[in-house]
Amino acid sequence: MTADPEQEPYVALRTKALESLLIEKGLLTEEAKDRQVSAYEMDIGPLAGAKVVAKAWTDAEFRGRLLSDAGAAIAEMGLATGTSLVVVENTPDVHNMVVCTLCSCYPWMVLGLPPTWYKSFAYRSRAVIEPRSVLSEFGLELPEDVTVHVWDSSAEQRYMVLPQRPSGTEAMSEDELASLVSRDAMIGVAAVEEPAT
Amino acid sequence: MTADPEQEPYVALRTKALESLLIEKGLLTEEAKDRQVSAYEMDIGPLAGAKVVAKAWTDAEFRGRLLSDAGAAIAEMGLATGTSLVVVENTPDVHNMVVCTLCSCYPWMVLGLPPTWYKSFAYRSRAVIEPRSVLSEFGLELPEDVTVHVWDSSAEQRYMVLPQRPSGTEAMSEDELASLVSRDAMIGVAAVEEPAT
Amino acid sequence: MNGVHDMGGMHGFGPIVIDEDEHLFHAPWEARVRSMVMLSIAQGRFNADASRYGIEQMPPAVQLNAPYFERWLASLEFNHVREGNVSEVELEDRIDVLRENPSFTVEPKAPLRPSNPPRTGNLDGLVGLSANPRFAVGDAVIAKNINPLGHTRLPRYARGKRGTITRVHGIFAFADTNAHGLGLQPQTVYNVAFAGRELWGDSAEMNQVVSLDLWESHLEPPPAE
Amino acid sequence: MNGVHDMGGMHGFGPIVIDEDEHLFHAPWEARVRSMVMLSIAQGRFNADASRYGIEQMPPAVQLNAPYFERWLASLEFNHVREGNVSEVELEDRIDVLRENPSFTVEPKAPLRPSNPPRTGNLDGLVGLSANPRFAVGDAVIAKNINPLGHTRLPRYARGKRGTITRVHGIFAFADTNAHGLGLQPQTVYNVAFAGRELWGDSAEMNQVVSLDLWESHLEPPPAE
Repeated sequence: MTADPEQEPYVALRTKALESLLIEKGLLTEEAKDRQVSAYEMDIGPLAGAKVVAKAWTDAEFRGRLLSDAGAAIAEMGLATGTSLVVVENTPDVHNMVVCTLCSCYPWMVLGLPPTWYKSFAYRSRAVIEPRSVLSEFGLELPEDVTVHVWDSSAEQRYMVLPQRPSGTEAMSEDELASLVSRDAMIGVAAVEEPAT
Repeated sequence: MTADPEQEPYVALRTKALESLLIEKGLLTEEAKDRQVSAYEMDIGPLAGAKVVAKAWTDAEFRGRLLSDAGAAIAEMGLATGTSLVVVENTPDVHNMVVCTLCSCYPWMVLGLPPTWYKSFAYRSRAVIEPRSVLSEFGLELPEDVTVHVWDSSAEQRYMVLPQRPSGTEAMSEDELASLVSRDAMIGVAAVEEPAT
Repeated sequence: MNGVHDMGGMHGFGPIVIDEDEHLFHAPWEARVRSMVMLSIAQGRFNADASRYGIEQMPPAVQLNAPYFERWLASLEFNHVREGNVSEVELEDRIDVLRENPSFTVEPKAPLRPSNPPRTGNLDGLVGLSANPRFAVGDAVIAKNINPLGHTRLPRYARGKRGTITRVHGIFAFADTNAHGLGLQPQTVYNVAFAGRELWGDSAEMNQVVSLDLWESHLEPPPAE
Repeated sequence: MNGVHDMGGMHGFGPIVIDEDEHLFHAPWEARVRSMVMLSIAQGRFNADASRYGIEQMPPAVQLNAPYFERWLASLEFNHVREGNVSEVELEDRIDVLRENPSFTVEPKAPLRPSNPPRTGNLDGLVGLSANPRFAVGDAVIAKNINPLGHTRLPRYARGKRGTITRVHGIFAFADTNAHGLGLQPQTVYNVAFAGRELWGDSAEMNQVVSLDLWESHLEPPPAE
């Protein structure tokens, strides 16, 4: 019955010990814990954000509402944004990108859980001092006259980038457009590519 | 012949490997290396600084020369200061203390090798932002109206503190006075105590 | 606090490593830690600001070596100990018990013990719209040079720097006090845009702007000219 | 570089630990590392500024976890590799050899190979007295807001801050360039005193002054008022 203690990493033991104490003391239930895991892991993903982007590309009035009050605009679509969401729009003159230098705040209500690189010390430290250098590591080279606007998520606002709609997509449906929009484009470290013809 | 590899810490192996390569390539000799170790380890200690302090306490003209050009004044005593030494004087109004926040620069030519705490991250980080708090951990509580002047050794200058001469030492010889002066007092984290009578 | 977590503008952390095949969680304990943190905050055991502070107070060398969810775990332990829910001795003892007997289980209790008082979180955030904000869009402001020992959301790289108000977000609880049980101190949060050259001098890249969301307590008008 | 070595004003490193019974060296390899560094600098293999930079370029988490002389060792390896005196592969191979055969020895060569060109050190420092310093004792100056990727002796906590010239030290080689083989750029070094409140705002302790020794390139006159 006794497992090899070498098999259990110390962090896993610490986790179990705390869990065990919180349950014993009436501060946690097993079921609530499991429900929480599945909700975050499974239910939210960047597709929510991609649908918002596609709608903004095809509906100018929605885009206007989205940029002035993202929470209300997204609620129209039946999606909930738990906290203050702000959508910032890329233009030919301004490229936006999102970071959280102090921890790893992320617009999970539209993009799901953050990728590991977003939480990395390299991204957190560099995005605000050398954003172009960071973008070029993602393969995105911007002209010098394009302003790079970095949004450091230091309060309760969470930022999502509305990328530029690529040309050659005029005939596409909202669903087709949504399929073009990557998570990275909505963080602001990628552009949405023109679809291959 | 083969030692247990577990016995040799990796840093010691790295040290030997580099040494071995530098000797093989004609960049280092065994003898020079050993000479250097003994010189630093054995020859210099805070007594040199203490003698300088005692002389400054008993010879006002020397003190003046010491404060305006420490290197020249100390050379009079037959001691060499390899680089630019600056001596700063404690008064009833100003208490001086020395740190190097960027590395661990230290007035080794008068005080020998630095104590471990001087090189610690705690001392390096805190001395410039909360010097009074640091001093109180050393047992030195200064009145609020005394200015604490911290010297962060960021260039080639090395700083030594000339502590205040305690009362009750009027009859002491220079040698007796020197024996009262601690290394910590010359770094500026201690006062020179009145001798017990 | 001026901690290593405040890493905006730091050098030396290397290139961005992008792992396309990554998993959200690398081991089951990571997902469980995340759940416990989210549940603890939802239940008012501690708030999101205290959760961040719990990471910040890790010793710097430990913090920089701990993977992401290990930092969350350290904060979770810190905050439940800080709130008196568990003690460090209990944690150590339970680790020993589980190491000896991995199948050790405890009886859940129902109903759960309420948090008393509940620690209001910033995640529930928006207290209301700002009645009388001190600054308006377009105003020049200076981010104060503060260096508190406790939690703050004003990063070092912006302190003392001049920016422009670009958005007035409304009123929120003040993270800097709320992390320490020192009150919600609700106040206006603003988005402040700083020019790259203001932040980084000649080292700034071309045409760079960095925006931060700062509380009114973080800001002051520039000196009269 | 804005590295973790630049720790003036950081929080979180804990109390000062004073060990009265300490030894200068905790193991023989520490003394040997120190000797190799001092000899390498004396021989012009690299200079003291490059030696400091060698520590700064260690990855932050490694740097903060490495004891003092391990940081020196890392810098020693870095600089001998940087100067082409040894390669990383040679180092790894020699470690393997010594692990297998601890009594492995090599034949010393005489005379020693000269350093070509010798890397002039700041330890020999004083180039001469200043002919025409830009600033005089009593002048107000601003420490520039620089954020170079390379070595600098202007710490982050003083950048952008206003101080007063208190001493004119004379002309020295410029560490910021000299660490990178970019020339001695001899120039005046000044002692600049900063008020605690200028550096730390309201968080400053009572009656606090911090002095730094800064090169003329680090300083500029305050803006006209």
